[in-house]
Amino acid sequence: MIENWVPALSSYAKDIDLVFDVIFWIVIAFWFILVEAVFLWLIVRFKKRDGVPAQYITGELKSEKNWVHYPHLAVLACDVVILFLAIRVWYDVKQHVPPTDETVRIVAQQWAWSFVHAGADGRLDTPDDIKTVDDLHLQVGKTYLYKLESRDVLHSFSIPVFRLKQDAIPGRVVTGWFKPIATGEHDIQCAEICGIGHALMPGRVLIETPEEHAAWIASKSASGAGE
Amino acid sequence: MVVKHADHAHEHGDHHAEQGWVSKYLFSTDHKIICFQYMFTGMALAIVAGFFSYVFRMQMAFPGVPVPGWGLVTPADYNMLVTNHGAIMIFWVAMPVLIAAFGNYLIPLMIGADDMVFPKINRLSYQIFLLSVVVLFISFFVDGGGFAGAWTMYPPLMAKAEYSLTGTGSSVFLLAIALEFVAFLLGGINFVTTAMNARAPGMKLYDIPIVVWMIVIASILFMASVGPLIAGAVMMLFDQQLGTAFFDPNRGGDPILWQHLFWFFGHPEVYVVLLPAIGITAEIITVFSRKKLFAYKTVLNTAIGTGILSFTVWAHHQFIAGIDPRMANIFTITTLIISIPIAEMMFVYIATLYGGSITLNTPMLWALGFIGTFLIGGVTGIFLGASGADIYLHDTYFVLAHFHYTFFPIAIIGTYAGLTYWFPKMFGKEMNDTLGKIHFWGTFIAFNCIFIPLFFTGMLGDHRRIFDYTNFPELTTPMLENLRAFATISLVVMLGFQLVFFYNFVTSLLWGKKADVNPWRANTLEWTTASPPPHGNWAELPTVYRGPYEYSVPGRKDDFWPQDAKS
Amino acid sequence: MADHAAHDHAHEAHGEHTHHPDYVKIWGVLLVLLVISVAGPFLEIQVITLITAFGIAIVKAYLVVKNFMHINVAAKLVTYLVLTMLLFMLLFFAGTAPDVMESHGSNWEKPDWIAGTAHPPAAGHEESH
Amino acid sequence: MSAASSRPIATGRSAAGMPTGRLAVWWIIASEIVIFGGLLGSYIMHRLAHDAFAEQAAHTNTWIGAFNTFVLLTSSLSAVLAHKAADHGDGKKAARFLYYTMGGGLVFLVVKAFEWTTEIQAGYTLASNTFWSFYYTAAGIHAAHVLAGVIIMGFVAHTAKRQLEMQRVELIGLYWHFVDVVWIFLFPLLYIAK
Repeated sequence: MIENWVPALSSYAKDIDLVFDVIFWIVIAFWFILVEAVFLWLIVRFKKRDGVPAQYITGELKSEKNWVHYPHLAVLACDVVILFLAIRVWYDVKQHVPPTDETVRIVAQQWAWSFVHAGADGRLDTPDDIKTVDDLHLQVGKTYLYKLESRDVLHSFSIPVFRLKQDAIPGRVVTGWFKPIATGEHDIQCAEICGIGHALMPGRVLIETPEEHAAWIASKSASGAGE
Repeated sequence: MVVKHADHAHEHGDHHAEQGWVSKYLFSTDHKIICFQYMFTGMALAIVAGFFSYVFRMQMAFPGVPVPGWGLVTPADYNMLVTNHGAIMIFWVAMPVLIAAFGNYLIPLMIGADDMVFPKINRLSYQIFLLSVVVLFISFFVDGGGFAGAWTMYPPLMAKAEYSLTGTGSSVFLLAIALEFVAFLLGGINFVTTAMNARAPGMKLYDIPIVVWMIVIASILFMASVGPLIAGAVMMLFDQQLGTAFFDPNRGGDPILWQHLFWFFGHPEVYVVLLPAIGITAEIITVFSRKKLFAYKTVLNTAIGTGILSFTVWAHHQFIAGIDPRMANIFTITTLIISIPIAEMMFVYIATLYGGSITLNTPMLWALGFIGTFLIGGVTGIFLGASGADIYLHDTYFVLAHFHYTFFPIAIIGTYAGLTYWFPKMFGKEMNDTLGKIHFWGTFIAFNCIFIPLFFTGMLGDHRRIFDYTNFPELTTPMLENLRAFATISLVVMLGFQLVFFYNFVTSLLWGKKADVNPWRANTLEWTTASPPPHGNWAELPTVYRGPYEYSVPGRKDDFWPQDAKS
Repeated sequence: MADHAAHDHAHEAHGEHTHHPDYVKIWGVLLVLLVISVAGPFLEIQVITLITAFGIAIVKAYLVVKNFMHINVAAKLVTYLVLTMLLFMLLFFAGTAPDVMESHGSNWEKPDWIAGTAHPPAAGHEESH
Repeated sequence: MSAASSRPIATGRSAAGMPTGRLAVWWIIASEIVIFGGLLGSYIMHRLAHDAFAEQAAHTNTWIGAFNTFVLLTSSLSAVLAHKAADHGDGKKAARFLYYTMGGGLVFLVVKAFEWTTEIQAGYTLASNTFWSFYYTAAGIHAAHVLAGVIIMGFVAHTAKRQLEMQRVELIGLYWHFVDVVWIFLFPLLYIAK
């Protein structure tokens, strides 16, 4: 459902949308509508009428308790389905890192993102690393490992089109991965309040074709921006 | 209006010695007066926090345009407003009104006692609470301005003045929170011991009205969960003012520790305010559907179960905050498990309506409105509790809409339900039902119009606590801007409808019809004494013969059967 | 009337006749345990230090809670209450320790900690290693 | 004001089978358990994780800690003897034992002040590092409880001497024992585990 408004541009974005959709259909489209319908029907059906007294139902009998007991078991069954799916996706996105092609370091600070790209040799911490501020250059189809750091307070690295979000914590290096699957230019947000400039740290992620990406690396190396 | 009330107390014969106005209303140990103190303080702060929400919503809808009544909203203003809106609404509105005010009023009256067991501690509790309000207001005006780091107070932003730029404000704010906790610890101990020990003769455990149970369970949850945060608040204060490094990662501390200390309290806190509102709803739907509460023991067990489970789910607020992802799986499971008792409770309430004879007056509308909207809050919680979906939804407006769909029914709808239901007992006057219904429908529809759009802005990527989205090209589409503006206009409409309530409240208080002892024909003990009850509550304390929900018992002439009636 | 009831109650409460054991003897036992817990570390065996320190602390706490605070004559509820609170603290510890106590998580690490630079020594402390 | 000074009937009831005061004190203790539990839990996490803590802990003075444990245990003894005296209706004796307990509490605080002074002079202050932060915070919160106990005990002893409100002797004793138990755990945590 989310992809109708926010494009799904990472390999796992569709999975996260799937979790959302499944929960939507089970919980909203089925349960919520059903319960509200029963609820409203009861209000209309048992509205006060002259000469019709209320019934005396304790709800302590087993047959009466089953009214809530069976729906309750159904809720439990739905919970299991949702749990299974949610944990599976969580495992794929956060716990399990597939083989990656390149590493990018992301450093958050008040109030900017800096990115260290691997550069021409494809490896970090070499002289040809390319540092940028607020612009993250990625090549479509490559799997990236990110190392997320913070210099001062908590920030949260969020790329809505990737369905990716991870807090940056001072004193820790958080790793994770993403794989862009289509080209384009999109927003990077900071999703954890980080002081008065919280709204002023937008970044851009530029997903490029291999040719464009190579050209960008070449232009940076030529201008000597790689330190 | 207070004078009017005093006249009434005298009419109904105050057995105790005459008291001056000051000792009667400012330094009273009477639980009913302390209830009013808590309630009016809470309402006054609700106006403050409501005004804050008006200011920052106007900024969201019309960024950069000066807001009438405030002026231009700077980023610092904006952060301060959202922070204090949240903190005030939870700590200084929901808790004092739902737990302290209703707890104070209802516990002694519903269990047939003449007062709280420790009236002086009760008074002290309110005085400390009032002090915390004063300290909170001081925090707005100190050098650097009020604290602006979100109500969760995450370090290092909270801990270091160089990051937050509100060094003094942060510490004063923390002090206010700490004082508030002390007030509620004292109050909570009073509630629990009163309900446990001071019950009327004959009142067995299962004869206690559900709302009393709920307030007691809520107090216990509060007492059991707030400890680590009190310790954390001391550590935080030392970090701010004395140079320690409990939460400073550069010197051996850990900022995540605070998040655990905070949410270990913060999650049970949700249930601390939820349970009293659920209890109020139980009282009202049974009375106005003339039905016995469906499966009393099940309601009680689910409440206790929810309470215990609520201690096992706290880290679902931190899924992407850097906790170990393996732990997130455990917390996902516990979080979805907690949906089971809550769902059961909702089913029980809906089942109670079956076979009833439902009168749709103002209190009943509020109570039914509570069930209808709280369901939305409940079901949207599943999206956030499921760790896979939370990766995207965390810290977006989806979260915000979700918890407003829980807190608004709890704190606002629940309070209005309770207030309109017990108004005749509290003040001895009847409220205008037509104005009450206008107020209900206006508030109810406008509320939904505020937060349904915010679910969508959240799904579309609006993240929280951003004072101006113009820096994010994808968040400046006409659709998003229209949704935000619509929500803001709905908020203004909703705030406007509260004037109807204030008008109704004041006119009913002054010129309302005099209320009977038992206008709703209810069973519970508070309806057996005068309206309003005198000091000491009853001339002779009642004895209890049956449970609180014996409505429409077959073979009886009346469709209600008061708890203290011998036959 | 209120005073009268309170008075009645006072009699009732004192009429319970809490059993008073020989407090001085218990105090003696506590002191012996204290001496052992202080002496334990002198053996310089870590396991024994841990046992004498924390095992004995638990025993001492138990003796005080049982004999001085009379938890066994207070209603069962109180015992459950105290145990529940302790259980909640265990829960808190179990939920928090994986983040705070570890230098590596499954997707993060704390570089300062691993490099050993997280704890600057105290001012008066001479480096001994 | 007569209404305010006389006690409500509610206070005298005991539907739970326990005097209201004792029940309330146990609830206070329960909420204190989680305050100290949260703090000590956090401390234990750091202590187990960092070897640096052991080096720092070596600079605490076990003998002073042990002496203070002795003082608190002994003051607990006199508190419980006061309870026994109160149960037998001897308010004067109960008050005397309470004064002994207060004396113990004051000795504890004086020793603590002396200990801290030496440590601060040696350069180990609250902000030195995390171990000392925890050390001063935990012991400081505990000392605040001791101080509060001593003050409240003064009032209780004052009324007990006149044979009034004798049930309070037991209640303040309960609180005092709890403070003692907290110290029983603080002592090995801060002083012995090196």
